[in-house]
Amino acid sequence: MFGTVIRNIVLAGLLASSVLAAPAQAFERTDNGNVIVFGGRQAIPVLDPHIRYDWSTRMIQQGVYDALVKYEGDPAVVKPWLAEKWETSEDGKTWTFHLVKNAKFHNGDPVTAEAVRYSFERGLKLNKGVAWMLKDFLAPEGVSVVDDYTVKFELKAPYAPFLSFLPWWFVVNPAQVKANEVDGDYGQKWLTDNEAGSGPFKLGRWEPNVLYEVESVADYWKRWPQGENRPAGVIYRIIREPAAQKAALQRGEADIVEGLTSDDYVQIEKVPGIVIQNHKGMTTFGIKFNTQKGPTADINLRKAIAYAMDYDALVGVYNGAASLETSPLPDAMKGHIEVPGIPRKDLAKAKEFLAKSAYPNGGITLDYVHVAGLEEARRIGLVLLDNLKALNIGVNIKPEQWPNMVAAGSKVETSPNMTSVFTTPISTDPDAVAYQYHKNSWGQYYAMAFYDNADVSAMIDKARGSTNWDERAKLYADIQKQIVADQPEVFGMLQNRRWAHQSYLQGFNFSPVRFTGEVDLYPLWIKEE
Amino acid sequence: MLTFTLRKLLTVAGTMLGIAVLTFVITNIAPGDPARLVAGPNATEDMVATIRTEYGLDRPMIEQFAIYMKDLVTGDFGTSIVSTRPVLDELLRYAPATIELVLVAMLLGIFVGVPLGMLSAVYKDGPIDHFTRILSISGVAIPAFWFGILMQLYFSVDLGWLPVSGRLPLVTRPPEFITGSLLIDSLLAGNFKTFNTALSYIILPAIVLSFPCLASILRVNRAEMIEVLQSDYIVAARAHGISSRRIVICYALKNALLPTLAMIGLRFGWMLGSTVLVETVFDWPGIGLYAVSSALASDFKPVIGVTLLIGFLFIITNTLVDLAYAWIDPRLRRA
Amino acid sequence: MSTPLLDIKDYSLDIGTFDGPVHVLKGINLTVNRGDTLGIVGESGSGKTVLVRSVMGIGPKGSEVTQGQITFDGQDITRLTEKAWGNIRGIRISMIFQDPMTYLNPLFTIGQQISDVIAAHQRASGEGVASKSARRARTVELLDQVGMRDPDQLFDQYPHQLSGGMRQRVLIAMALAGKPELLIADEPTTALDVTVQAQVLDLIKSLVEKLNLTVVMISHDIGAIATIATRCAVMYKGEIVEQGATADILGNPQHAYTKQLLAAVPDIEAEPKRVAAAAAEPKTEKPVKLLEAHDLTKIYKSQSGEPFTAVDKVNLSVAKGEIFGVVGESGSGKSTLARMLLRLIEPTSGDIIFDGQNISGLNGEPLRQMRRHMQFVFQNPHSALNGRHTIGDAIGEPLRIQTNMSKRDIEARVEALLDIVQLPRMFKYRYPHELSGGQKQRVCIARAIALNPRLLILDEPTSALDISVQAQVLEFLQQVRAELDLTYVFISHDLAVIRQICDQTIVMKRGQIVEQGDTEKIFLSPAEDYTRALIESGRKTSRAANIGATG
Amino acid sequence: MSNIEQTATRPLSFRERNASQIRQMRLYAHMFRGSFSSMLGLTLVVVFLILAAIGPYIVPYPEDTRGAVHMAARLLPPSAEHWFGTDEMGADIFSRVIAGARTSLWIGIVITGLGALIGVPLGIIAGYKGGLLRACIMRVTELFLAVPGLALALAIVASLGPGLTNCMIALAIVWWPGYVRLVEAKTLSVKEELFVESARSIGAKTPWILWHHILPNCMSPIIVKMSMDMGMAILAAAGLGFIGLGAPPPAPEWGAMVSVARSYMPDWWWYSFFPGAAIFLTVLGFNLLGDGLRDILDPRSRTR
Repeated sequence: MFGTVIRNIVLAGLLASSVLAAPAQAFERTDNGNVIVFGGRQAIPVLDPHIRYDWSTRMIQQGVYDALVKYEGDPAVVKPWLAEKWETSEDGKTWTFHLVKNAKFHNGDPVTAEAVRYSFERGLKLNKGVAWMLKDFLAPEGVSVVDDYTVKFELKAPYAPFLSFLPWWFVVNPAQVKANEVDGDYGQKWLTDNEAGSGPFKLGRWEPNVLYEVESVADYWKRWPQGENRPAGVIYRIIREPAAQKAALQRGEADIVEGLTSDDYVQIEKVPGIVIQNHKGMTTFGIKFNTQKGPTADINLRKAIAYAMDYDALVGVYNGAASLETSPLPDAMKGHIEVPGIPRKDLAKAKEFLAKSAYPNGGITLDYVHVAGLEEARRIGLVLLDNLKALNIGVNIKPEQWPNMVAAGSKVETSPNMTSVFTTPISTDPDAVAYQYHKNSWGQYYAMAFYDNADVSAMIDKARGSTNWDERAKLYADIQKQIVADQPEVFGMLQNRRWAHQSYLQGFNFSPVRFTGEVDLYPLWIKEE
Repeated sequence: MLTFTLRKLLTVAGTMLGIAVLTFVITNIAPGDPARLVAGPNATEDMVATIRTEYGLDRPMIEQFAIYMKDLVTGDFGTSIVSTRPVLDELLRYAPATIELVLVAMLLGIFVGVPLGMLSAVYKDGPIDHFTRILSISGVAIPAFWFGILMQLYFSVDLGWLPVSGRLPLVTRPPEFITGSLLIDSLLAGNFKTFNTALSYIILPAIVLSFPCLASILRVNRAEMIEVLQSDYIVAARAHGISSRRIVICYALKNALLPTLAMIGLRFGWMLGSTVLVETVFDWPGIGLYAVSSALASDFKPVIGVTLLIGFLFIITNTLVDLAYAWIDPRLRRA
Repeated sequence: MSTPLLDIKDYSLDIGTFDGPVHVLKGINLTVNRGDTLGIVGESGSGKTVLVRSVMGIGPKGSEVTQGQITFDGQDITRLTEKAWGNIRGIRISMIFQDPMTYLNPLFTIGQQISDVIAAHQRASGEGVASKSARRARTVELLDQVGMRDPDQLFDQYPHQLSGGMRQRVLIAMALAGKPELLIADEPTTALDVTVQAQVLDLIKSLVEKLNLTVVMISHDIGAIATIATRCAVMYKGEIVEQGATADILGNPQHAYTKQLLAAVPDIEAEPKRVAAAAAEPKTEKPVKLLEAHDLTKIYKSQSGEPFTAVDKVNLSVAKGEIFGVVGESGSGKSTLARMLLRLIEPTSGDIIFDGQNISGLNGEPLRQMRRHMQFVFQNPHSALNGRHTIGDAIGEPLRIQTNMSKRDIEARVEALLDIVQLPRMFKYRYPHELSGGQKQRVCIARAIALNPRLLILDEPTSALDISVQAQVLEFLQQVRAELDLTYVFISHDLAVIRQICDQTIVMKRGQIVEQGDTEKIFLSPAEDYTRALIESGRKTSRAANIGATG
Repeated sequence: MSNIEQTATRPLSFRERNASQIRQMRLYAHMFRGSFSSMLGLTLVVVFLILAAIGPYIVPYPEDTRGAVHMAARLLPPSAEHWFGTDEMGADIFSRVIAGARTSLWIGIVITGLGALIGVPLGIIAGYKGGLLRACIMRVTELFLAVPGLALALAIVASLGPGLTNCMIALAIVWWPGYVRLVEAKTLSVKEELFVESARSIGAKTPWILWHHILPNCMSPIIVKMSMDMGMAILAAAGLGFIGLGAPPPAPEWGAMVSVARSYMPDWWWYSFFPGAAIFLTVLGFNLLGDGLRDILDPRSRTR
């Protein structure tokens, strides 16, 4: 009776499935050339260079904007970009930058000293995003135009790391921004989804939370290093699941992806046609103790935990793609020394310290807080839990949303016993990390240890004001040793930065000062076979 | 009729207001500080304060609530602190994708579920019935996210038949924005290639989303069919010599469709909720994904917005179901 | 004699249940010739419905024919395939169903349903399906034939827009649509009001004569059978205990069961014994008024908001020790009135005075106390008992609620009450679904008298019961009244019953009292047409049975 | 009917006194046994309950259920030694899946228990009382029902912070309205039954009626819904776990395991497959059981 009905259903099903088989694509070819597809896990909510920065945002910002200088290479060096040269005054307070003459914005306007001045004024006055880097040393009025192509910065005090921050201060076109200003918002609303830059790329399709496309500027003022091979553009496509990312890479739907699991990288390395970029990074991992309150205020307990930790397992979590911290400063940072006697696993020593502590037999349970969804931090928590069983100390692993974790960590009273924190220094200057251990940093997420050592604070202040590198290097060496001695945290490891990309993708240029996942899009190109 | 419509509108408005209050209260129990998140990791205290002031987060909760409610009445859903855009704009951008997905899934659920339910009721305890019974119970029991991943791996990775995730290939220009539904827009533009491509992208998430819905539609329809088929008027129809085929397809199905309709209305809301999971798995840029990412960032204005929108759609659907009820059931027409 | 149209030979049928097979039909032998009208009488559970449904091939699920066969027009239809049935069921054999409410599909118009049947018939007979308009014309014709006014307009109406009688006529029209050779009528009047019953019976009778139909009609109502059928069979517990010409069976019953059945039918003509008794014993004292109602009114609000007056300014007065009858058809407001007297429903206005105390204003604890003295026996004993409680719990419940008796005392009282209502004591461990209807009603009565009330309000206490059980319960009720010195308010639609037991009676119609006074007076000289119609419908059944009683 | 045996002089035995209940139970058992899917459901649920009861004591690697780390034995495929393979920390997945039964049982019991505890009384009151009280209760209920549970639970957990307790609180908050609606509807119909009126007519107070008459007659659908909800609650909690708002490590919770394991698809398929399958089978079991119970308890589908 229902034979026909069933047959129709089956037929309809077959029909549907045959229509739908879509061929797998390689990189995207368009009329203008090849478009590179980048698969990333993180969205770009706000493009405005003075409002936000995180790795995905800054990757595109770096593409569409230029700064006075730019970090390149490993180890990272500051290279002239919009500024072809610069000089510093004797007292280290005045910096004068001479701009290149041929740089122009995407709308054709020349990049002038006024544009630079306006950009810095904008960044400082909005007091968001990048403002923290310079606001203590530079007032908006401190930037002045000398002539069309010369701009002068007058700092409030000598500030050695000044130059190391400038690559992240992008220059916007004041004419465009002012034209789109609403209620004196410095064009914030407009720049959220638009750009007013002079960089090698301009915006293409912009579908927030889905994909963001940049198109290469054919007549970019600084030319293209890959010449005729320059891509037509780059699509940054959000693929949130590692499994989906891997699938996209294998199917050729993405040319480069970041954020696979460690094991995926190991696995996918064997796949022909896929290349793994594996570089030592600058992101430090530490388990911050609350040094002011609770059991972890006891230095002996902290030491005991530090000695009980299985450091090999930390590297194991990354399948070997990580290296242990030998100092609070990452290896790639200027002034880094290998601090002798930094704790490694030594259970006897751990028990010795534990005996000296207020809890000679353990019997306590400590909270370990990590950012919810951060896989490695969770796994390190498991390692910690496993290791501390030897000391009869329990670990309560608590995933928290980032804002909640930061909110709790901003006060001594609410800061957890242990918090896992990844920190990526914003520059290669040692101050970027050292200042985290300054008492002024209390309240910031990386200062959840509430580390308080007046000597260290004084040394940091002294080092950041000095312009003499040798003097600073010595100070930083002392700072590093003292911090290790006080053990405000378990010094963990530096994870490697990894990407997986198709072998035809060329021009990958690593620099440790960039954020995890961030890639310099400018030199990339596709080599067609 | 006018008073009826007015009363209905008032109920909807009241419910919406209730949802707004409910979600506002729920989302503000938290100690989270979204301002700190968007200020960036290195921001100083005064930078965070700048953002807090900008978004009114420094005001007392009651005041924030009053402001929110006042804005809501004028159609302003507030501003997302993470993306700095008005929530309404974002909702309008993401909603079509979700609605398209849910509708396709719904159609799939109805057009597979109802006939299968009918068949298994007619051939009760036969092989078809056993098959659909397994199908329906599995459908409700299977974790959608797990099923989604399995489907992705099999159909996309192993077989390579269907795309993994997203709505369209990367360089395919979407058709001109008319309704926001790629399927409809591409048809309106007469672009069948884009239509086919968009279809190939929607098929997996739609199947995963519709599976539980299909299962419950099937189940309800089967149960109702069985009951209707045993009812007196079907016995009478059989006794009056009407053919089995006509009894099942015409008489019984129409009666069994009423509770099925109610289930469809319920499941519609349920599917809107499950988009939270399915959109995450398939990277479907809809309101579910928007809600998840906002919730994880403690950015609550979008969460309230999404909840309101889902609630609104749900109420609208149920009103439509009520209308359909009245259309099918003459007994309700004059009430 | 040619082959009989329907020949049932030694037909036995089992239904499998958890407790093993139940022998529903045992060796049935029946023959129906063309032009015959056969009536099958039997009480619920006698298997008569299963029998006729087997003839239609729509027997119960899980049934098994253990022996015998059914032959229709020479063709064995005992085990036909579904496909073979297609040319018989509804085409050559057709059926009128019991409850017109549930046998019409609520979602389709009357016309659609009838013309579908016509189409099916045409298809089966190979004539080819006629056009829509032709079928419509035929439908209208059929509706006209069953005595519907305005059949053309009726075509597009839905079942819920029709009254019960009209729906029954529609069902008859549907059954006739296929011009059947054999028409089976399954209790066609049971679910209808008494006055409508008579009309429908007349309709069937006229149709039988006009169209020369062959009819098998089953009913528990002897009057209905006597009206229609020339031949008659009596079924009891799956067997046909007696069959023959209707007049013979009713006039000269052979089987004990038939005799018992006929005797149980209340005799509307017989002068009740109590009249003679009352005459013999002249009233010495003035009757004490136990319950009075003044201007009792109940107005409901319908869903559309229009007020609907269920009970309209009713005044009544019940004397202590008497049986006070309330009679009326469904919808006359008699149940609402009864519930108001007990304050189960709040009256919209009016006063209720019980034993000199106005109870219409009572609330809370005083009202609860008052309930000890007035009890209610419900129409349907099947749903008046909570299926999750044992009989013992049910009977003991009023004691637990209203008294401080100990558990042991309650146990003892429950057993005593079971004795009073003549049920075995071990029933207290049983659940309602294990009891028969009559037993359940006894339990309900036991429950009602547990607190030694002074007034019992009985809302159609026997209408859900079989006739033979009804007689027992009625007799028992009178016994109990005498033993416990009770006053009854007795509600019924059945005037025969009322006449047998009630001293005073009111007749209700659409919420109002149309007639009241001494029962005998009302019965012997009804003032209203309505009352007359009620009496007349009662007479039919009664008279049919009386052939037996008097002959 | 006149000759009634009065034999009940001796006290009856338990079997005799409860003969009807025993018969009812036997009937239920008979009907239940007759259905393959009901028996499958029962089997799955019984296995699940046994595992929840004794699981932690019988697993091959009990340490692994409490967060042991074996970096050398990471992501091993299923073998004789590790039946379900090992996870990214080298823990035995078989042990963790078994141990997860207890967590899941706890989740299911707490959520459905709380849901029923809040919902059933409210539903009975709303259904029986009517009027303003009912209007209030049903308004709030409808409000909750107008927002899909998962979306609301997501908002609540996101606000409270992740973790098993918060997850259960959130789900209980969105779970009770379902019971209110079910029980209210059932109460509305039960209250129209004659036996309720009968109880009122003998002077029963409202609490008595609710407790002795309404509640017992609402029990069947409640039991059916609760057995179904056990599964659905486990599923919902797993869904929240998938988004990353579920049980924190090292608790062996299936949803959280799938959540972590999804990153390890497809090469380490066993990691997500087994916990996912455990969820599936458990939910399936409770659903089938609920279905079977509905068949025998719900009079609508009762054939005998």
